[in-house]
Amino acid sequence: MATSDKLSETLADRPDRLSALSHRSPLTGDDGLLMREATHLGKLVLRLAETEAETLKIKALEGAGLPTQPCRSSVSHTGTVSVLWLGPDEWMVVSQAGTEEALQTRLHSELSGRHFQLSNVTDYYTCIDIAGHQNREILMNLSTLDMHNRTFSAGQIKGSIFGHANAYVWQLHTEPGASEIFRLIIRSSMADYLWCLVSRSARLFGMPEDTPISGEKLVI
Amino acid sequence: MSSKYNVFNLIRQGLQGHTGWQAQWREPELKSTYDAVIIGGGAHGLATAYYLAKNHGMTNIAVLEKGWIGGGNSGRNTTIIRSNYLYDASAAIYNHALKLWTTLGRDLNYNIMMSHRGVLNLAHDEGEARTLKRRVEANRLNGVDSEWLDAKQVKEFCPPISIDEDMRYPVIGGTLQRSGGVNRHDAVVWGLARAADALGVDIIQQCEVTSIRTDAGEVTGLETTKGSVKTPKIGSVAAGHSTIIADMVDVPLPIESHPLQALVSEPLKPLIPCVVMSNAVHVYVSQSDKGELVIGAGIDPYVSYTQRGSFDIIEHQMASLMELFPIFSRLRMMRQWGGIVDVSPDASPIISKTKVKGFYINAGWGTGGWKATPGSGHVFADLVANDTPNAIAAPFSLERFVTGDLVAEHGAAAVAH
Amino acid sequence: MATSRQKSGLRTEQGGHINRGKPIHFTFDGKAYQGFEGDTLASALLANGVHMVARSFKYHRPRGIVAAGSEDPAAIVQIGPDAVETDPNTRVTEQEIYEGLMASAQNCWPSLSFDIGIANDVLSDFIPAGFYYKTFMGPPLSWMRFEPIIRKAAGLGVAPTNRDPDQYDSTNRHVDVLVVGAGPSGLAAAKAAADAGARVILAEETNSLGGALLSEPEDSVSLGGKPSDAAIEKMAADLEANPDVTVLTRTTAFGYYGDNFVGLWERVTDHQAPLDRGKHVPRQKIWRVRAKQVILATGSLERPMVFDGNDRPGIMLAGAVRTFLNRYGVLCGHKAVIFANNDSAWATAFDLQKAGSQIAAIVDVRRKISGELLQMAAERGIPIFAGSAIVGTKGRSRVTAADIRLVDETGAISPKSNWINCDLIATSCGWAPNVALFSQSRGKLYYDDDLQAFRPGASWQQERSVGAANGSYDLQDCLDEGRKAGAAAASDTGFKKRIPKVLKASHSMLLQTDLQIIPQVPSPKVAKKVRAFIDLQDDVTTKDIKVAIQEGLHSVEHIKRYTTTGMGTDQGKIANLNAFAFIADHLGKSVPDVGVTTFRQPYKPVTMGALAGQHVGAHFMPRRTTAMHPWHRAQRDVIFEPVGDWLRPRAFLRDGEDFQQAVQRETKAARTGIGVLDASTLGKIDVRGPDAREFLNRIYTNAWSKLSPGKCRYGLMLKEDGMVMDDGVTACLADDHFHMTTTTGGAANVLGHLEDYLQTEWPDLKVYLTTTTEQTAVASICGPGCDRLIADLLDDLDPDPETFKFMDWRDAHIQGIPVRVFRISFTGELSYEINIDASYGLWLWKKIFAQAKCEGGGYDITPYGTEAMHVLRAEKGFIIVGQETDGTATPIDLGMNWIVKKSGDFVGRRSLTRSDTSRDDRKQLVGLVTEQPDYVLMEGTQIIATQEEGTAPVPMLGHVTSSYLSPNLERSIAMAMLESGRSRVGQTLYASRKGDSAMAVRVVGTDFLKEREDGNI
Amino acid sequence: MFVIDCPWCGERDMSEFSCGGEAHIARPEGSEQMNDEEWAQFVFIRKNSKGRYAERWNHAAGCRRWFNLLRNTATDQILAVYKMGDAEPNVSTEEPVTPSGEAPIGSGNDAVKLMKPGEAL
Repeated sequence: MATSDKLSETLADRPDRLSALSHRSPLTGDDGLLMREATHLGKLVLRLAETEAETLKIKALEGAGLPTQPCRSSVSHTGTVSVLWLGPDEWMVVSQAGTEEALQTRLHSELSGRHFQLSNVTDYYTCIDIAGHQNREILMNLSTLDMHNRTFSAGQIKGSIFGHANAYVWQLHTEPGASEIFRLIIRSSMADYLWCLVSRSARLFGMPEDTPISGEKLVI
Repeated sequence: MSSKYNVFNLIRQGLQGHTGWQAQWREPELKSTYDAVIIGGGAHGLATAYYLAKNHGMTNIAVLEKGWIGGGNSGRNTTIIRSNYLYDASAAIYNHALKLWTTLGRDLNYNIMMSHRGVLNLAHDEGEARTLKRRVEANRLNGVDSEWLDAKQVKEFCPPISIDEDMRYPVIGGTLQRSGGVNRHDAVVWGLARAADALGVDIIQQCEVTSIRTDAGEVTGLETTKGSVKTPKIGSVAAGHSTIIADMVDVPLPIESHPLQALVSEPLKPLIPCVVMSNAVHVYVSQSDKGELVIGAGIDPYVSYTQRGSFDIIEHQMASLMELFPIFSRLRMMRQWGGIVDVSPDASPIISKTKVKGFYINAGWGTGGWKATPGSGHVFADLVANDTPNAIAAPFSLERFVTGDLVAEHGAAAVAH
Repeated sequence: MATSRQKSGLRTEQGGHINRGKPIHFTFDGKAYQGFEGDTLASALLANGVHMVARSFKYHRPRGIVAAGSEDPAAIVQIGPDAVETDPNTRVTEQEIYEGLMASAQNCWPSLSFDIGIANDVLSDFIPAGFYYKTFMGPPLSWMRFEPIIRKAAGLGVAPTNRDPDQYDSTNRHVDVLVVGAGPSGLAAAKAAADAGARVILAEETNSLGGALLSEPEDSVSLGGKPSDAAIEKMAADLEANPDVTVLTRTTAFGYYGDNFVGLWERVTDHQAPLDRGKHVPRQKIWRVRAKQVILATGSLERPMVFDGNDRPGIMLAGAVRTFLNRYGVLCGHKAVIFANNDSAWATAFDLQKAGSQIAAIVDVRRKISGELLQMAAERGIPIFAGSAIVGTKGRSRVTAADIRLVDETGAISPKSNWINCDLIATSCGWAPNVALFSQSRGKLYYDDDLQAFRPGASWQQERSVGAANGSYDLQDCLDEGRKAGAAAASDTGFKKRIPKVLKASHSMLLQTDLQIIPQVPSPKVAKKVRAFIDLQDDVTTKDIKVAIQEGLHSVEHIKRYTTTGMGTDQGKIANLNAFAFIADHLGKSVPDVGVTTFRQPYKPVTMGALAGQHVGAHFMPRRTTAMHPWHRAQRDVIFEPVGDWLRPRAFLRDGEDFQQAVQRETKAARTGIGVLDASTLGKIDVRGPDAREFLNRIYTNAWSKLSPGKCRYGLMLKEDGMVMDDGVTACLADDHFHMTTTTGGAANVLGHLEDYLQTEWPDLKVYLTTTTEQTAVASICGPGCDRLIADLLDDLDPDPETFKFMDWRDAHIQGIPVRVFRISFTGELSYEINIDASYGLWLWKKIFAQAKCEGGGYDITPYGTEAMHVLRAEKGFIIVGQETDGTATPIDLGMNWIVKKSGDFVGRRSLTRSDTSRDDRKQLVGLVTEQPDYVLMEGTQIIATQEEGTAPVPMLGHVTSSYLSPNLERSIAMAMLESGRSRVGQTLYASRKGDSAMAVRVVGTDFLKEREDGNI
Repeated sequence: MFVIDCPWCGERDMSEFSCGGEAHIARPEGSEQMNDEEWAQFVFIRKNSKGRYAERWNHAAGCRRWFNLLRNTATDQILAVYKMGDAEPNVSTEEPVTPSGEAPIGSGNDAVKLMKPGEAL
């Protein structure tokens, strides 16, 4: 599905492109609590031997290395590309909407000759951003991860189970003093489930509760 | 046997302050020689001994139990009785058991509270319905009572079930085995022990087998924490500990021991009239005569001998229960416990001779052994006595894992409970 | 001595931790009462002189309030205004009152005071332990006849009749130190750990912190120079101010599981009037706590005395009487007799008397009592009966008198009765550390001969028991132990800061000393008339235990099960130790030799709704939907089918159609016009690396070495046992790059299976896998001439079937958007699958319909669902893994020998040649056609050899796996797994039908379209 | 419900992992030469030990890596976590006293463990 950079830029803006949670609107609660979908962020899964990753400098990542320390992420000089550790030989490259095709092409050519895999998962996942000082508490309702700031700090990314859905949670780097943001990276098909579960957990902090889409007729 | 149990003796004893009841079984010393030894004083082991004595005249035999009789899975299961299994071999053994259950109380002169209140197996989608209907059809031709109910009939038979079509797993129908039901597990253990004891069987509690002696590939005896015993025949009926016993004679088993949990609610006035089982949401529930909802939970996926499972299995179990029975939400879980189940690769039991002459194995009942108790004991006694499996036991040999002639009940999506 | 007693009332004029400024109105059994804020239902009822609140389980005997907390055995009632929100079996000692609370008695009919069920009590001589086992075995007294009657009589409360309107939450916490119990030792522990900097949760079962201190008279104890109330308040305030500390009241630690996982159950709103409950606040909440260190400060539980007639309402634990007095300002009686074997109950006597009750007697089984106590009693003019016991009581719904007699060293009692009138008997048989959670943690218990009780011995997990839970009954000891444990626990988790000094208590509380246990008080009655209750809820008497032992049940577990002692909703919290002591005494053994029954989770019953938490109803399990789902939903009448967690359209019904008509129309349309199917749910795995081909060779049954880029191939995957596990089409993208598809339900399994082999068996293979299932949405378009529509849609690819061949794939664009087109078919028709990034899925789907219907389009296009898909593939004889297969079918069984390569290993290969697996009389896949063309066999129907079924067991040859009415073949078709099936082609067999003669069926090949061409159908 | 120390992600709740059964069972090469019994041994027979037991676990919801875990199945105590391909580490643990017996402490079976008189607290 290779295509020119120019084309993909225009594609990203097409109104016909729908994100997994396009039917949901951002929700707000008390004290700046906010939840919204971060739509169409470019997402590539890169698989490469851990030993190679340690020494590799990839220009396309603009200064973001492949973190080899578990559950860590790195950010490019420009702040527009992040590389998330998913496993010892697996990373997710997150970039701005519409840039993934070009990035994929550049990465491909830079890595050629090596044993690697690069898969576009931009639409496989979507992201739910949760900002506001109760966000850790909300996430504790959903997962067994230790969300305390002693053990979960900015830049960390952890895969876990949230309710009954597998997802990653990533604490974004935010400006000092700004509200912490946790980004859930969730499979598109389960996004509505998790969105509603988050909103339910946030109801104690003044957020309206969205309920999962249902009512489909299953019985003849 | 001590004084016969009946209403007249009960009244007579009532007037005497119940001072005349005798011990239900003796506490004999371990003898140095037996014609056969059964390892494991659970219901299957005691049933084996009972039928060995009753049907085969083998009365110089012992049941060795490392703890107290009925303290393993016999005292920990949810007592569901049914025989609506898919394959001929399974239907044969479970239906054999069901027939024995119906008169077992009278046979033992012990009320085992056998209640044929019906077992419902629910279907939540077309695939399940197809599998269950296939079972109903096979059951009918095998002479096993079983019928298909649509959702409305399910609701009529068990009113608290929600057949709301908006559920995540709506009930679209189910099968009913009217002759299925529940009974009282402890009573079965005690009744079998009392009857076996009366026939001369030595039931030795707190007696753990530590090794088995063989000579030229034949069993000659065993060592226990209470001394050594000479015997030419050993039947191992040790459920979760089967591997450990079989290891003593180097017989490898295709068995893994997993924790399985169960729980009961507080006692309540009559609420559900039958046993309800759902594979899709993993719910097995009935109500005991005491009023407790008896609920089977899931199996943990790892080997463990701790009789303790994971809390999240209980949580998931409760969520599943709410899906089927939303009105249970305000009721309370009163007690939870675990057992160690011996799971075989094809979810069917192993009733078999082994490469060691005189060493017989009865194991692999997984999560569903209770319902087979008298059938299991009956055919295993046959095998131990005759050194040849009868027609019912024959398909359950160890050999099948070598030849590939499995009795793959889990493949047929039969709930093993 | 000053008394502050109201003439008739039982509420003291001052004192207690209740808010006298806020009266609360409630009803019990239809009668209106008043209490105060801070009252439990128990204290409020006792303040109104109500002792009898329940009937026992078996004999329906009157039951009163015995304890003041969650250990009360039998004072349970039904709460709630209606059948919807009712809560059965609620302990009155735990339910706090709120305005409008409605409680009622349960397990009685027609009323609490007159209960028909008492007949059981009259007949109790004939229904001893094990009664059921001895009768109802068969005609005429059959169990099935009696069971319904017994079931109605058994059970306690009544379940709600409707869906629970309340919400429940569960949440997770990681802490350094979890402290269970906020009595003096727990508070000291939490404070010390928190001061050291640790993350702490302090969980307290009741509504306030303070524990046993709250049962002391106001201002009688000071801590660090402050009155205890003020000291507790200060500690609570300090803890609350610490952001790393969470203090939870009304929260019970109900289960101690592996690796220091402790379940806490918080009752968030149960104490509030319905109108005061926050709209979004959960009713109850489960806290799933993973603690690095646990401190158990769970206190101790008092044992009651076991004596004839000990079960009447008004016979209470001495400590509870004192708690009701000092914590709630309630006198449990006007005229009390104290019956004890240790010092602690004497404090109850002194406090009661000070508050205005008359103490008719202190009866103590000990002959030697400390001079100090004797003097204090004498000063107060309280009659003392040392070396004596209560040997009988009177009273129906309330105790009215006690028979007090001397007991000599041999246990003989004085012959003359000595009845003393009273309305309250406060008993104490000593205190036992509450070791339930410790035992759940799998620590080892230790029997302490001085305490005559079990104490925590060796810990197994990272746990410490402190204070009364550890057998330390002195206040200063409790404070010291708590502080030390808190500091040590914090230190073990890395917080080594020095902590403040020891808190000094003003004086020791009057505690249990010189305990002298007598397992059962002797009675002047003949043995069979004695009714000394051990378990008050399940009506287990000492006599029942004797019968059990006499009948040969000697293990403590056997006795428990035979008599049901300790098996009620209280799980025998105050009964079990008495039972063990009695068994030991009766068997002539020591208590530790007798052993202990298991302390099972939960510590007390926990609401199932709370355990389920938020994962119920709409949130029960995730429902997965495709990008096209909004379009599907928007159609007027669509039936959906759950496949795994996915929801797929099963059929799109048009006006007036029923399901079957819609399926027939859709199936027909896909072969005569153009059919479109949403195939997005198929699993997709990206496979890349220099060894990708070798990997595919090993995990599929066929060969992959020669598949060239641009081509696809169907593959079958087995498990190591040789049975079919999954199937799908895999496309070669490049020499080292493949796109694998799996079944919808099997996707996760397959990925796990493949990663397992790669990582553990063949780590040398250079292959990477990434799941891409949801990256692409897939529209499958089929039907004769559908290539023209495809051509219209694609910008840059000619789909001409002559050049774009079957099992080819190509990249292309639609309006500039990249797509990948596969020419693969699950219907046998000309068919294309268009893959597009999922965010364009809905657009593509709409685009297909728009294109078909636009001017110049004019295609006869029909969306079809999974049911039509099933019919279409069956017409062509394609299998569905999970429908034709059930984990017992090999590729050979399915007639797919062509896909099993002749040489080279693959997963499952060796199993195919096992002696029974390679037999040719196994069940094999065949086609069936019925004699009556319009008759559709039920899926699951069994095939037999003869038209007459005969009697069971009837030999079965196989079963129908799939069966449909085929609009394209204009008749019914079926697939079946049949014994020696392939050799039976052409044979006529019979499909059994319940209540009807069997239907004749002819065995044919599975490709029905071909069978028709060949004239076989 | 134990905590598993994933070799990469650190301590996580067991619910994130899936168990793959007994470890160190290599898939045999040259299975065509094996007889049915030898093949059955590989496919079906498991040690199922009470006490030390090496098994495979996968951090399914985390880094998706398989690794080995040494656990005492009589107490559920985790003794060691090690990577695929590494040999079973030699860690001592409290084994059951007799083949079928219970570990002296920490066993879920016969849940209430009592100390013997004189046994050190």
